[in-house]
This record gives sequence, C-alpha cells and structure tokens, in this order.
Amino acid sequence: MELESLYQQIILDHYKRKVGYGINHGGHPSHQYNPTCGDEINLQVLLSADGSTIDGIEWEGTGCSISQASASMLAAESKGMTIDEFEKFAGGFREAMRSRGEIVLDEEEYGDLASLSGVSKFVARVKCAMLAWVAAEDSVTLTRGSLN
Amino acid sequence: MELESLYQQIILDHYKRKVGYGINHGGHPSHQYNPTCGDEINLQVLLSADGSTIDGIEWEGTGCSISQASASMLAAESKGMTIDEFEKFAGGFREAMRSRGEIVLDEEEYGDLASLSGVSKFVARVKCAMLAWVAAEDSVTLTRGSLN
Amino acid sequence: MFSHEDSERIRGAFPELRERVNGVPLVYLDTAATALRPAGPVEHESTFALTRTAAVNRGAHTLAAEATEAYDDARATIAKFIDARPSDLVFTSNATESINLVALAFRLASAVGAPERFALKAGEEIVVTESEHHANLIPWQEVAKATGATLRIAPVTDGGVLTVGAVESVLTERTKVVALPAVSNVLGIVNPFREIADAAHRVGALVVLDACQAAPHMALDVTATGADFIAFSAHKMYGPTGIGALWGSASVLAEMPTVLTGGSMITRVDYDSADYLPAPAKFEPGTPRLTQAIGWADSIRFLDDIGMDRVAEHESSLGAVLYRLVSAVDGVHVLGTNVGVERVGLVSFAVDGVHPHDVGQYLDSKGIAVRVGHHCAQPLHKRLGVDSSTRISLGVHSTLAEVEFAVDALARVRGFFGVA
Amino acid sequence: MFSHEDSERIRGAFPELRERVNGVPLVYLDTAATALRPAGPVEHESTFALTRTAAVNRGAHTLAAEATEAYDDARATIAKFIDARPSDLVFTSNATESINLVALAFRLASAVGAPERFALKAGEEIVVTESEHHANLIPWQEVAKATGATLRIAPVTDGGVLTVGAVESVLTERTKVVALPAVSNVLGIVNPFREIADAAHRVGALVVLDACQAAPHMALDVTATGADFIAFSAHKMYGPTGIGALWGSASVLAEMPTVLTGGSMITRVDYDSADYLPAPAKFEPGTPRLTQAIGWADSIRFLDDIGMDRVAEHESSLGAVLYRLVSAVDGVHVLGTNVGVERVGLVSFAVDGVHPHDVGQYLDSKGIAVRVGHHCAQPLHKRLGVDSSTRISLGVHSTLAEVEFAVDALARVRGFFGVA
Ligand SMILES: Cc1ncc(COP(=O)(O)O)c(C=O)c1O
Ligand SMILES: Cc1ncc(COP(=O)(O)O)c(C=O)c1O
Repeated sequence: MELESLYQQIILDHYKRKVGYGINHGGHPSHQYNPTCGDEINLQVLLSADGSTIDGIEWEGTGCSISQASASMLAAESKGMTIDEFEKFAGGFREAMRSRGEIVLDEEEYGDLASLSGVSKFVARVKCAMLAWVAAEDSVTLTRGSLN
Repeated sequence: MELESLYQQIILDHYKRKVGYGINHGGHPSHQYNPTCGDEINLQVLLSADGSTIDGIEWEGTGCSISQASASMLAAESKGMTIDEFEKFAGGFREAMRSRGEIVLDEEEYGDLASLSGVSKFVARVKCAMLAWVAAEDSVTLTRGSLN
Repeated sequence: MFSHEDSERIRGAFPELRERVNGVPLVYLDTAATALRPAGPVEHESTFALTRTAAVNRGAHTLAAEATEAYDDARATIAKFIDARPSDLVFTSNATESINLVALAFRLASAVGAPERFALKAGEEIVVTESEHHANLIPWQEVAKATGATLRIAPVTDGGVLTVGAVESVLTERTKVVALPAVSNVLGIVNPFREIADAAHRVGALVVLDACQAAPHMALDVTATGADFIAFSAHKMYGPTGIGALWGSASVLAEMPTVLTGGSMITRVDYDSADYLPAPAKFEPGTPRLTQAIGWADSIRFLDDIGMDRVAEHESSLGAVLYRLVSAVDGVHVLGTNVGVERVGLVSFAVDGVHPHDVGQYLDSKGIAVRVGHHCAQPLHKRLGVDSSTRISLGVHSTLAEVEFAVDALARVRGFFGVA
Repeated sequence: MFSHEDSERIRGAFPELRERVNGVPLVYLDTAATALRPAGPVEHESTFALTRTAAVNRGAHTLAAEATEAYDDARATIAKFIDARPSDLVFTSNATESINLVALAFRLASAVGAPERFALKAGEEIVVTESEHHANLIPWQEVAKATGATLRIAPVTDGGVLTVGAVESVLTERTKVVALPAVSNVLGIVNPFREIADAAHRVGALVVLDACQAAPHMALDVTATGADFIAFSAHKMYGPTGIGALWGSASVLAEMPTVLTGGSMITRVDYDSADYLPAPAKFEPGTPRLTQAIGWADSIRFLDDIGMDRVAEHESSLGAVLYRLVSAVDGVHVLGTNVGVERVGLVSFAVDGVHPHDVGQYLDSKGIAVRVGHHCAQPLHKRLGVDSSTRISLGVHSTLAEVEFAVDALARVRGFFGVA
C-alpha cells in the first residue's frame, strides 16, 4: 500500500490547522482514549437550543496526524448539520472506514474528509480516524440527554 | 513392549496374596495417594525397640496389581532388614524403576521384587510400583522421629 | 452414523490415527481427555507462526495489524460456533481457568462486599452437583471456605442421573451460584441444563455451565442453554492445548469484576489507578494466545464442515452401541444408566477383579488408548461405589469397527488377569 | 557482534525474515513486543501435535505416558536455562498471568488474613517503580485497593535510571512486596535488581522481578537475581504464544496460597474439601499447555545453541550502535540515558512534530516493523514528558545493516511530514 494514499497533503494541513481546537464553551464533552497509544481527545458538540442542529464542535487532545486531522475536518464539515444529517453522515464515514478500501468517500458530500478514504486500507489506523467521531456521537447523546 | 514383561505371574500372585495386608498394631502409618487414579495406601513400618531393624510392614489400600504386588513383596522382603540395609534397598529399587528398562533387579538381592523390573519400561506405571515404598520411607522417618 | 466414505475422509484428516503404538495400529478412544488434531489446522497454525508472528493489539506495523485481524477473526469464528457475540467470549488457558475466573470474581467481590451479585457472605449458598469434574468443584469449595458461604451438593441417582428436582431440592432464596456440567465426563449423560438454569434463575442465582464434554459433541447455542457462564476447552474440540474460553452473557460480564489485570485491557493508566476496557478485553490482560486462537478457529471450521448435528448423531448412535456392547461383557459394570437419558459417546465402567490401570494397560498393548483412574471426579466415583474406572470415549473419527475391536479386547481382560 | 556467517546462519532459521511487507523485505525490529519464531521448534511442535497428542498426567496409555514425559522434559529444559529446579517453575499463559498469580495470592490471603507472609492490611506497603510495565503495576494497584495497603512508587531519574537508593527511599519496615522490572521495556536499561532485592529483603519484603525483557537477552541465574518470584513469557524468547512462567523460590512457593484450582493438582478430593499437590502442580490445574511447553523448550535450545553470553554481547553491542545513531538524528530524542548504565538492544524515542503512529507508519512503508504507542507503560511515558514513543528493539537475528537502514529511514521521517 502506498504511503501517499494514507497521508494526503490535505490531511497534513488539517493536522497543523486543527479546526475547532480549544474548548471555550460550557457543554457536554466526551473523553475518548485510543488504548494502543494512549492518545486522547476531549470533544464536545454544541447544539442549537432545541437540540436539532450542530452549532459547532470544539475539541482538544493529542494524537497522530490521522486522528487530529479527522477531528479538525469533522469540526469543519459538520457545522450546521441537523442531528439526523449528522447521524447519517457519521454512519457513512464509519462504513467507509471499515470497508478496507472498498468505499471511497464522496468529495461532494464529505469535503476534506474524503481525503481520509485511504485510511480504511490501513486497518490499524481506522481507530485513529474514528476517535473524534466516537466522541462526537457520545457528546450528542450526552447533550440531548441533558435537554430532556 | 510385551505385556508379559510387565505382568509376570508372580506379580499377579502377590496381587492376590497381599503379604502384610491389614494394620493390626499401633505405629506410624503413612498415607499416600496416586493422584492420577486416586489409589491410596496406608502403610506402616514396625521397627525394633531401638529403631534399628524392621520387624514388619503392615498396609492397607486399594490399587492396581502393580501397586498392590509391590506393597506385598516389600512387606515380604524387607522383614528383618536394618534401617541402613533398607535405605540402600529402597534406593536401588527406585533407581531400577527410573531406569527405563536399563537396570534389571538382581533376584538374589530383591527376591520376588525382581519381577517388577519390567515396570521401568512402562513409565506411567512407575508411580504405582513406588507408592508403597514412598509410604515405607515416610513411615520410617515418622517412626524414628517419634523415638527421639 | 457416518457412511464409510465420510468416515474415511474424516479419519484421513488425523495423522495420529496412522501411528502405531506398541507395534499395532492406534485405536484412540480417549477424546474426552484430549482430542486428536486434524492436519489442516495444525499446519495452518504453524505456517502462521512462521510467517505472520507479531504482537496483537499493540502495533501499527503491517504484520501486527494482520495478526490483530487474524486474532479477531478467530474469536468471531469460535463465537459463531456457539451462537455468541465475539465480545461475550473471553479467551482463557482452558476450561479450568474459565471456571476459576468466575469463582475468583466471587472471592474478590466477597472480600470487598461488591458488586452485590458476586459478593457472597456467610449464610448464602453455592450449589454444585454430585457429578462434578474437580474443575467445577474445587474452585467452589475454595469460594465457600473463603467467604463462609455454604456449599450444597445436588445429588444424582444411583444411575448417575441429575434431575431438575434434585437441584431444586437444594435451591433456596440464598443460593447465589449454581454450577453444573452440561455432560458428565464420567457418565456421558446429558443433563437437563436448560431446566436447571431456569430453576436457578427463579431463585436469582447465576448459572455456571461446564460444557467441556458438550461443546465438542453437539450443537450448542449459548442463549438456549439458559446459563450465565459457559466454560469449555479447545483441546477437547480437536484444537490446540493452551486455550479455552469463558462465555458470559453481556450484562453479567459487564458487572463481573476483573480478576487478572495488566496491559491491553486499559484505556488510561497512571501510577495509582487505571480504567479498564469492556469485555472481553477486561478479562484478557497481556499478550494473547494468538496462534492458539487461530488453530482453534480452524478446528471449529473442521467441525462445522462436517456439521455438528451430524457429529452428534454419529457419536451418540455409536455411543449407544458402545454402551450396549460394554454392558454385555461378563464381569463389567457400566457407570450410569442409559434409560431415559440422552447420552454422548462415552462409557465408563468397572471390571470385576481387575483394577482400571490394569484394564487400561491390557487395552494399550492392543493399541487401544482409553482413560483410567478417577477422571478428575473422585467424589462421583465414590458416590457410585468405586474408586476409579476405565473410560472409553468417542470422537468424530471413531468407527463401529474400533468399538467392536475394543470390546473384544475388553472381554479378554479378566482371562488375562486370571479372574474370569 | 556475530560474524557475518553466524548471523546468516541464525537468520536462516527465521522464515519470517524472508517475507516481504508492502512489497519490500521485512526488517523486524519489534522483538521486545513478540519475537519471531525459528522454523525448527515450530515444526517440531506441529509434528508433535499431529502424532503425539494425548492427555498429560492423566493417562496410562502409551501416548499419554509419552506426552507426560515430553512435557516434564520441556519443563526441565526451561528450568535449566535459568538455573532453576523444575519443581520451582510454574507454567502460566504469559508473564502477565505470572505476576497476577502472585498478586492474587496476596489478595486472597489478605481476605482471610493468612498465610501471614501474603496477607496485607491497611498501613502495610507495596513498592513498585516508575518504570513499570502495566503488567507489574495494575495488579498491585488492585491489591492495594482491595487490602487497604499503600502503593509506593520508587522514582527514576529524568534519564530513566532506577537506583538502589531510590528504592531504599520508599522502603520501610511495613513494605511487604517490592515489584520491579529487570529491564525496562521502554528504556532498555538493566536495573540493579540484585542490590534492590537485597535491600528489599533487609526490610523483609518479597521481591517480584519482571524479567520479560531480560530472559531473552542475557544469561539469567534465578538464584543470583535475589528475587523471590520471576515472571517471563515464551513469546518474547522465540517461543510460542500462550505460555509463560512464574519461577518462585521453593520455600516461598510452598507458603504461597493456591489461586487457580481444579484437576491434576490434587491427591484427595471429596465433596467438601481437597488436598493439593506441592508446587508446581498446586498452581497448574487443568489440562496443561502441552505443545506450547514443547515449543518453548525447543526455542530455549535454539538460544542455548547460540549461547546466551554471545546473544547478550551481540545485542548489547548492536544496541549501543543503535542508541548512538538514533540519538544523532535531527529532531529525535531518545528516552533514557546510556551513561553509567547497562543496556539491552532497545531504544525508544520521540520525533519532534511527528506522532509515533505516523513515524511507525512511515517506517512500515519501508518494511521496518517497530512498536509505537505507550508500550503498556503510560505512567513512565508521562513521567518522561511524552504521551507515547516509537521503539526499535533488537533480537538475535538483528544486523548492523538493518539498524543503519532503519536509522536512515528515520532520518527522513520529519521531511516526509513536512516538519523538518
Ligand atoms: C517488561 C514487561 N513486562 C511484562 C510484559 C507482559 O508480557 P506478556 O504480555 O507476555 O504477559 C511485557 C511485554 O509486553 C514486558 O515487556
Ligand atoms: C467435564 C469437564 N470439566 C472440566 C474439565 C477440565 O478441562 P481442562 O482440563 O481443559 O481445563 C474437563 C476435562 O478434563 C471435563 O471433562
């Protein structure tokens, strides 16, 4: 497998840019670990008052280029989505990551995240790409739970 | 390996005769188990008042032909031995049993016990042949301990 | 029973059946102790070891990722075989360790009084049966001794039958665990484990099912057993030594305290505390049994290819013949009835006037490998009035010709030892 | 270092070294995680499995007797390798389980207050070090939590050095256990374990030595270590997964309570109690790891044929070169000093601006297998100011050419990720 199919330039850019980095609001962050490397992320999804729409994602953490870029892209791409859209979006991303290179994410739909398609061929790295997403889904659940 | 080299007629005879069977005196019996089959023996060596000579061996227990014949022959052959003689005798027997067919016990010295020489080729049965001897050595130690 | 062709094909997979013992062909009738190994799984395991060895769950390099995948696939295969979810299947060294994990969870919980479900105290009760293998008896004796709980023994009939009523007779509101064998390794009788599990659950007890002698010989659906925990070993299923499993229902595993701790089971660790991963990881610290899991999964595929329903049919039919023929030998007494019970292909028996060691030795001289002794069930033997017995047990490769050959030899044992 | 001929001969034994990974030849620098397997031992193990499988310690038939003998011989071979008596060597699943056996003995003894030597109570102390693998840390955290004993941590220097003085600084009259690694799996530094054991014994504590990273890389004489318990794993010694060992001094093993119970460890059993055999049997219930023991013994013979003094010399010399070359790479920081310490062939390091996962992935693309992450030592990493690292570790088959190739690749990592 070509190393370049994993590390596209756009990934390395997000690794440095880190969209959404810094937790600045009260919210319901989810803390996730990657047990292999000890990498961690603390991430919260900020929802609209009625809990229907994603106003933004804030996160902090340490990790490899894949996990950090994935968090950064997630923050960038998910803003403004409804919860339903987000759930479908996350489901599609997870499916692609687990597809062992079978599914290539659509650039129209996934934007920069499409550059992570190559990760699915590197099974050991799928967990890295998913870390932020697991945290995001968990934070949505926590946040919505607090609204009821 | 020939089955007949293990089961000599004299062994089967002792298996029925059981010299020394029945514990009829006070003494210091040793209880030994064969963990594989649950066979057990309770055996005591009766020593002369000064602890120097074997007056007799009494035993009870259940077990295969080899273990029972070995106990019976031991009781028959060891009577009247000094402790030193017995220790040498037992050492020689053990060595032969562990020899994997290399050492054949001398009939002059070991009498009927010489018929057990074949056991050493059947490694799994060595424990059976040794059960009474381990008990005898233990009982001698217990008995002499009580004399001091 | 298998057709001659099927049988020959199955036997062809086992190189050991072509070995000679004492100059005569091997007739292996000791599958209940340890099963022979089919060539394919062993060769695959060894090729894997020589070309794909790497650390599981711990590496990012290609070989490590492949090893991790192969290991996860193996777990999935084994879990599917018993209709379980992979995450509910904990690997152990053998069934004995599987049972000990549960028993130790009880001891550790009892020492600190939590979690409630696993914490025992004086006055509470543990139920085992008279037909237990030492592996499902001694750990519970130790739990009872350490916690002050009472060990109660559900009786079997003189024919070795464990009835639901017998278990119910010792169940009380204070019973917290019921441990039983799915199939006795001495009697070959299949116990009514589902009904017993239901009865145990009615008093709120957890059920530990020892499936060592069931898993290799019949289709097993873990949920249908009704048990909370099931223990079994690979080496009795044509798989490698050194690996076994504890299946647990998800909610019970989630509550169960960890017993062994260390690497690969954690998320966060600092010097004074650590957070654990969920099951199965929380019960599997350290470097896993990689090649053993792979070998076991292959042996499961071997069984699956034959089909467990066919395996069960073959072995129990042949077992019925075995039972009948052995019972008919003069001076031979079979342990356990065949009336009104389901049985696997396994028969233990006593021979008048000849000790099992001597029976086994005689059979061995004809190439026939059987088990002699107490088969790790001393109390059951005593209960049935003997110290030990000789056991013939069948496997997928067993044939009618082998059974007849063994029974013929058995019929000559008393003559050889001069007691006929 | 080994001559070219010796090296080629040794490398020839490892088929995996002829594998290609990502289209390039494998450069395996992850022996500290799991060692590759030599062909001879694996093939012997598989032949044994296919022709000599039978139940150990449980049968009278010929195959069972042969299996028992082979198993006992394997134990004797492994024991001799560390100058131990076979009866003091307990087989386990891995080093993690070895350590847990000891830790659980403490927990179980503490719950009932006996035997005294293993019973801990509030106010008493357990000492571990800052350089612990999770396997020798978390079990002791659990013991402390369950018993109320205090866990004290002996510090290392910023260079990762564990001094006798540092351990002495946390030893008190209340210390009952001291656990430490013979060699840190992150730092590669050989600790002064003999002196630390002596200091621990002066306050009456038992010493648990984690020899995972020592046993494969240097001659080990268990008595000379001064430890009471030593844990190690076969899979780091070119042996199979699924087997490890706990060595204990005879008198301590005799006192140590059993942890796992079941068959093959008993003399007499009835329904409410049982008598146990002496060590090692009392710690090894159930069907043993037969083929694994045989495979391990063969891998030990493989090491013995080379000679452990030569192995140690080769690996530490090559390790010194590795340390020097890695340290010299721009933007790379090695964890742990090489000044004033003995080291094995193992170096962990951080790369400025590039996460270890990414470093490892880059090296993997060149066929170089290394370990990335916290190597089951999260606290030590934090202590040294990093979350994780990349580790290169050497084995008997490692060469100067491989080391140079890996360091060359390492030197290009920061450029690839655009941080140079
Ligand atoms: C120092 C040290 N201790 C303990 C262990 C645990 O060994 P295992 O995983 O074989 O139980 C390892 C290896 O992972 C190690 O390097
Ligand atoms: C019914 C039963 N339970 C438990 C065991 C123990 O299995 P293992 O020795 O594989 O732990 C056995 C086999 O010996 C068995 O037959």
